[in-house]
Amino acid sequence: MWCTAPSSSSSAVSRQAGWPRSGLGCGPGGHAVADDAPLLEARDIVVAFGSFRAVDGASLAIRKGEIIGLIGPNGAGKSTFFNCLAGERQPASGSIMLRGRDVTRASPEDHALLGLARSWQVPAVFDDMSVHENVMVGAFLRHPHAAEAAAAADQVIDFTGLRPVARARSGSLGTPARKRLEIARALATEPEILLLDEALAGLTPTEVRAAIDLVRQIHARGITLVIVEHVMEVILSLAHRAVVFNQGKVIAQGAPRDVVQDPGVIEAYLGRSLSRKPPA
Amino acid sequence: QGAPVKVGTLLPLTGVAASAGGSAKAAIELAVELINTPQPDLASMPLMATSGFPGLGGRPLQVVIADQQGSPSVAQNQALRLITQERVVAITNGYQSGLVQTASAIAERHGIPYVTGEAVATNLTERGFRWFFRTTPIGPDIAAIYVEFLQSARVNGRPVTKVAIVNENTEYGTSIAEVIRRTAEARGIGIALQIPYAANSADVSAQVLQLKDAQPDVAIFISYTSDAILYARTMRAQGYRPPILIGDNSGFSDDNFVQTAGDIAQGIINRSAFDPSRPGSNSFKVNALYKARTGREMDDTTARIMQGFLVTCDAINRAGATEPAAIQKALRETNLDAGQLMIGYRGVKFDEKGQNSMASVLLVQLRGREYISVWPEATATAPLQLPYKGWE
Amino acid sequence: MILAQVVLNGFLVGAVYALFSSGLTLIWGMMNVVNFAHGDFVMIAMYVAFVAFTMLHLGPAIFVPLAAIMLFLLGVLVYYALVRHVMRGPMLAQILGTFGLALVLRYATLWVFSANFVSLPENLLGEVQTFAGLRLEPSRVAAGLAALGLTIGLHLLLTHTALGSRLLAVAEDRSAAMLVGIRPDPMQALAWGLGAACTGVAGALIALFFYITPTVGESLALIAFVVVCLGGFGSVPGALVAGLAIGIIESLSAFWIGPAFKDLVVFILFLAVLWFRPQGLLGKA
Amino acid sequence: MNAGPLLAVRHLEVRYGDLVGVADVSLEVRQGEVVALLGSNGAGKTTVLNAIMGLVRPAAGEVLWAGAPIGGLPAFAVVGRGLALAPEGWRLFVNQTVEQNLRLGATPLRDRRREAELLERVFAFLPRLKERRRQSAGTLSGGERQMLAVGRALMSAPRLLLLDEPSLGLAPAIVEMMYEKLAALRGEGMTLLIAEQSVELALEIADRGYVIQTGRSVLEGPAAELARSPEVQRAYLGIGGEEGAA
Amino acid sequence: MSAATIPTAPRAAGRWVLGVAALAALLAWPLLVEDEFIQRIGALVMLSALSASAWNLVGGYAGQISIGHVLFFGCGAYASLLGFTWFEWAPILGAPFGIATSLLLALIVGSPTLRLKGHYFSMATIALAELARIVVVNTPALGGAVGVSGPAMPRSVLDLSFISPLPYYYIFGSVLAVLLLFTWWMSRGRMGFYLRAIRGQERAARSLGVPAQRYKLFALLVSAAFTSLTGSLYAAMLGFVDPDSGLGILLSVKMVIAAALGGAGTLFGPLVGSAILVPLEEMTNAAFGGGGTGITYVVYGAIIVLISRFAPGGLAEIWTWLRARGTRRGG
Ligand SMILES: Nc1ncnc2c1ncn2[C@@H]1O[C@H](COP(=O)(O)OP(=O)(O)OP(=O)(O)O)[C@@H](O)[C@H]1O
Ligand SMILES: Nc1ncnc2c1ncn2[C@@H]1O[C@H](COP(=O)(O)OP(=O)(O)OP(=O)(O)O)[C@@H](O)[C@H]1O
Ligand SMILES: [Mg+2]
Ligand SMILES: [Mg+2]
Repeated sequence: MWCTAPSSSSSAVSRQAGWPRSGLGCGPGGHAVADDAPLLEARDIVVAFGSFRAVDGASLAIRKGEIIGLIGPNGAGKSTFFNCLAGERQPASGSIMLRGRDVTRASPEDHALLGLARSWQVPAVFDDMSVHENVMVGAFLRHPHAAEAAAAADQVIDFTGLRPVARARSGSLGTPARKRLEIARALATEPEILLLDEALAGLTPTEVRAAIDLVRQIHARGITLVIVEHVMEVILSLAHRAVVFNQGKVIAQGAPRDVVQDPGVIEAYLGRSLSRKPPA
Repeated sequence: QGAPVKVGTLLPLTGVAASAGGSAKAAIELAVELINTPQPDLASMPLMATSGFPGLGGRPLQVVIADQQGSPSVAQNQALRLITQERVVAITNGYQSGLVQTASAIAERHGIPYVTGEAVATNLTERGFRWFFRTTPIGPDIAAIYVEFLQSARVNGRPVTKVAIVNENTEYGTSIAEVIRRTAEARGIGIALQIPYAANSADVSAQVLQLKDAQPDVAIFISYTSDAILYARTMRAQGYRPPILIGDNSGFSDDNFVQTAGDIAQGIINRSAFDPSRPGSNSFKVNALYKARTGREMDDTTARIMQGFLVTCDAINRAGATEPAAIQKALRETNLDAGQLMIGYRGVKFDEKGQNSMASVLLVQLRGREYISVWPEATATAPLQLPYKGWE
Repeated sequence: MILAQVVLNGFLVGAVYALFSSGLTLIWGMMNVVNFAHGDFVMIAMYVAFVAFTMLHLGPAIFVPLAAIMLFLLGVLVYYALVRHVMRGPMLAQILGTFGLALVLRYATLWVFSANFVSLPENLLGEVQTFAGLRLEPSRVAAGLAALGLTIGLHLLLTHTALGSRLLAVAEDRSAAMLVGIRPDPMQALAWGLGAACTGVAGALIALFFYITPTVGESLALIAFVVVCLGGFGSVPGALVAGLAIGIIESLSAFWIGPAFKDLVVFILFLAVLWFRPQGLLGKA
Repeated sequence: MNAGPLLAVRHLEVRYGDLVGVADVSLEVRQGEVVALLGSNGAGKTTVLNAIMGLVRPAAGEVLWAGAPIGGLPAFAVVGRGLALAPEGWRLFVNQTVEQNLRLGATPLRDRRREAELLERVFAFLPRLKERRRQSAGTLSGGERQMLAVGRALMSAPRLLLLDEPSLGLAPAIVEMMYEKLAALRGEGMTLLIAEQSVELALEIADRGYVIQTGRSVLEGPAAELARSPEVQRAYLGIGGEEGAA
Repeated sequence: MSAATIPTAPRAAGRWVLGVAALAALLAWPLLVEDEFIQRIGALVMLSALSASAWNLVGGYAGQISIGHVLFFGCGAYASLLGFTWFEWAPILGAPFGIATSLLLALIVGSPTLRLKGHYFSMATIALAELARIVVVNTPALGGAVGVSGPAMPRSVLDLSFISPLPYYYIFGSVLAVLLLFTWWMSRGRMGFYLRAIRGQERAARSLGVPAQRYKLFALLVSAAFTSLTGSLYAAMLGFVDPDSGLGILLSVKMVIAAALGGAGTLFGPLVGSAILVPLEEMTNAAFGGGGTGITYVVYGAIIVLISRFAPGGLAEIWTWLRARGTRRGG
């Protein structure tokens, strides 16, 4: 069903005609929708800080092979929701199923073991280790031996284009490079599902384009993705389905191109500019 | 003349016992001076009339003082250093029993005489060591005098029935408390209350209140200096005075205690072997010399340390040689009588285990800033005054 | 009656604990620096009081502020000479540096004053008072009041003033503080000075009823660390609450269970609290 | 002062140990201008801004503020002269509240009374911060942190405001609003130097721009010209030459 | 960056030569020095390096600053000497029991305390060690405050009671070699990476599937075992332990100091730190201790202060710096 999403809004696609391979939508991951049971499913998640409900009954089902774009205004609760999905935070109520298992109260390391990896919005790299070593920490999850882990890390580093800085101390990296490293590190755990929290922020449009390619390649490896991103281009060109958060609730979801036309979404999130700019 | 004869002395010059170590160091240095220069005034004591060691052709004495830092391991290191680097002919003292134990083990292995003047743990002379000697009275001697005193003492005209012991719970306090309890119970005096406490407390008021609550006839404190001072102050603050207050030796005989808390602990009874209050006695003269040197009274611990050192020197002199075996032999043959000592022992004569069989103790009482011997009556300089006055 | 006295004594001792912990928690909270020399700062302050009293014949009204000033200067000096550089390194460097400093202070004092015990007259602030059968030492009451005053003062300073906010800002992120125009070194020196000055007040007041010797800080320091941790690192009110709690618990357990076990009780309770509140009583999660 | 530029950076070089962060960058910012600093990842934008602010020491080259050298001055001194930076990575005081963070931003002000007024202005500028004023900064969402970083820099009422990727992590609507308000600030006489990854946006608001590449200045000019420059389009906008011309 | 392109072969060879030379020196020097006191200091350096290296696993690599490691040291020391007191065993035969007790204790106390962060963990470990000390002081069966002694007179070689310090030096040295080999092996493998990751960013590490708690506990277990063994060796050499010398905080602090001085979290840091601290301590004591003025510790403390002032990262920092300079010159 979601495979048809990108093509349904062909007008938007044409605006980006110059960009390579955009609007392709359904990547090779599309093969994986064999069974209908969601890979990861969150039901009625609530997270409260005192009286303030950062996440207020949000639900989301992610099927294998999907790329979900999670958008919403600042402070809508996206990262908090993410943290619940990754086992970092336990919701006050609601449940989370990963591959049919209830992981609502499972630890982050169990999530990782079950094939869920994530990046952090506020980068959390191991400053005192080199980039390569950072990635190795991730690789050790599936390759207990140092030599194999190093080899696996090398592959990921090449794949993510971190080769030039592989030996650098990761504490010396700038924010965008750290985010890239976060992706690499998460990939090295060989996840089935990858949660990216603004991992592509801080890139120039050209770099965003390259990063989109990277994400596509990740997807092509059969990895399901959930991405939070404020750069609409990323959502539009990558996501099969956009989910809009506002004040802790899902206010809209559907094909990205439809969602961005939604007046509620425009009002809450996009502002006038996107709607004002007429499609070329 | 000739090259000086080196004797090693281990003392706690840093750490919590540094204050005692400092006093002892001054006494040892005094002893060296007394031996190396003629002291006609003290002629009744060996080596005093002459200079240096006459038995060794007048060679002077040199002491090498080492700091054991309150650590058994350092004590051992320093003993080894004294033996192998300083080439001392004998080692004396050591202070805490545990440290004496480890340091003397090194001396034993290297075949060097070790003489302690103050460590009281009974087991030290039970180890079958051949090079180890001890001049001080030990637990049973101490317990005996307390118990005899308690048997004869009267509170409001009736015999003492209720005794409380407050002891710090390291080796010194535990072992003394234990031996007093055993001896007392063997002689039919029950210990009504025993309060072990951790040394160097920030606050001791709970102990004092417990005593105040229990109202014993006699309170016996076994403490180091810091706690002794706090007890005196806290008892005053809490307005508590037992009819008889005994402060066992260590902390209470320390001149630091007398100087800082003596005024509020008048009449406290202490166990001592050193009574400098009788003019003309060796103790009196040595104390005067010590006071001239340091400005402080010599306390019992310091005096026992000094006596142990002097006994060692006497043995070296009698050995007529610096070979360890000769000194060991001379030590075994030691036979000093009371008049040859600077302290109130009946004499110095080692039994087969190396323990001085002539060591003895007496009781003294604080008057002003001086301890006066009051018991047994035969050797007392002044009559006992009861009840305990404290701060009045 | 005795029990009331036990609790009262515990309360006053607890106040003293709080008093000599306030400086430690301040330095700890504002610099994230472990001051292993804290006990020795207390000791130095006690000697300042001692020297001021016996040699200069100054009363408590003068020597307490004098100790505060002297210790302030010591704190500033230590900051510029040592801590500033040590903070470049890992936390272990602070342990190393302040442990070395502790030895230097302790034994330099021993060098100058010898290991002998000294003390101030016990009635400098007047005689023991009896209220409703309870005995009160004026010097301990003074220490208790000072603890309360300092705690409230420091807490207000840290939470309700721009200066406090700046002090905390430097502690959190030195270069970010520079970025908003704060000169970090004077601020941190001030934090050390203030922490040391509190310690100075504490030491001078404790000298009124405690003995003084170069190693006295050692036995006090451990309690200070426990108080600060139990209260929550950096929390000044936490130190007060924890100090009082420890004082009373110690006193009661010493009375009931026996003084040899009072530390046992305190440490067990301490670990129990950490089990349920890993950030201390009033610490931030 | 009206003669020379407000800020001039000449042949700036910054080293991180053995690594060269910035090799040779020169730029000028005149009073009342908005200048964009462009460059790809790791080009050295952040390093230039940090060097201007005194967070890192230049190894060579000059930084002149109103004609006086400020290169190598510590950051607090630079801030005292009327510059402020919303840094990369935000550098918030995460244990203090939003309001305390903002008030800390006002430290360089001589006149304390203006603090309240500026606080209101920032709250008006970024209303979300007002909602969250009592919350500790460490619990803010990513976008809220960005707002706070910008707000804190504004609190010192600087003459020159340096922004390091201010749109990072902000929702589109907020970005738009912020840029509008920045334009307004400029109207009030504030000068702006913006390092921005959203090249389009930056060139929209800027008067002039500089492009740096691997630590060297490579291009400069009026914003509109840069936007049309094929090099910029290819390198940063990812737009093919022919499309840019269209 | 340019460093990476320098061919590594000559450097690696150089490192081997250097390593073999260092090893030879370590083995040979005590034989060349006749002075027993110096030899004994050598043995004590090894002993200190052993405990500091064991501590380093938890405190350095895993970044959990334990100041209660004396707890494990005490287990070893007490097990050895209690074995003798109760059953007349040679002290070293008590070592396995000390290790077993330490492991048990580490397991029991590890899981709750390792949850704690930073200073809270440090304080909790101090509290635990103090608890143990107080319990021992008040338990006559464990020697109480008096302590327990080993055999007064050596009965067989097993008593490890030697007059010369040399055997101690080599025994301690070989155990240290085993520990360092383990550390080296560990630091290069998964465990080393995981521990460093935990030390850096525990949250992030966990999200990468690092079972932080389990690894910290494992590091604690290994560390406790070796610390306990050190305690047993110490007791065998000294023949005496009491609550202060076997369970006192100062000992914990010394482990931390030795590791920090040389460079915590580095392989040889604790050895280097011990090689400086122990002789420094003994030499200053030998030189000034008898004076009774406390100058010993003024000098000792001042040197520690100076090192922390000029090399806060430990002497390893200076080493790295020198090497960086060397390669820059060479390159
Ligand atoms: N401890 C807390 N107390 C109060 N509010 C909190 C706390 N932690 C988070 N919040 C609030 O919860 C809201 C949700 O934050 P979250 O990080 O999930 O937002 P987000 O959708 O990821 O936003 P962004 O796009 O800016 O990253 C924010 O407004 C934040 O300020
Ligand atoms: N602290 C540091 N230590 C070592 N190298 C550093 C450090 N900070 C930056 N660098 C290096 O300096 C160069 C310039 O980095 P800088 O962060 O200034 O770039 P930038 O243009 O801001 O890029 P970004 O888009 O990533 O923010 C990069 O090669 C970077 O790796
Ligand atoms: Mg977020
Ligand atoms: Mg940057």
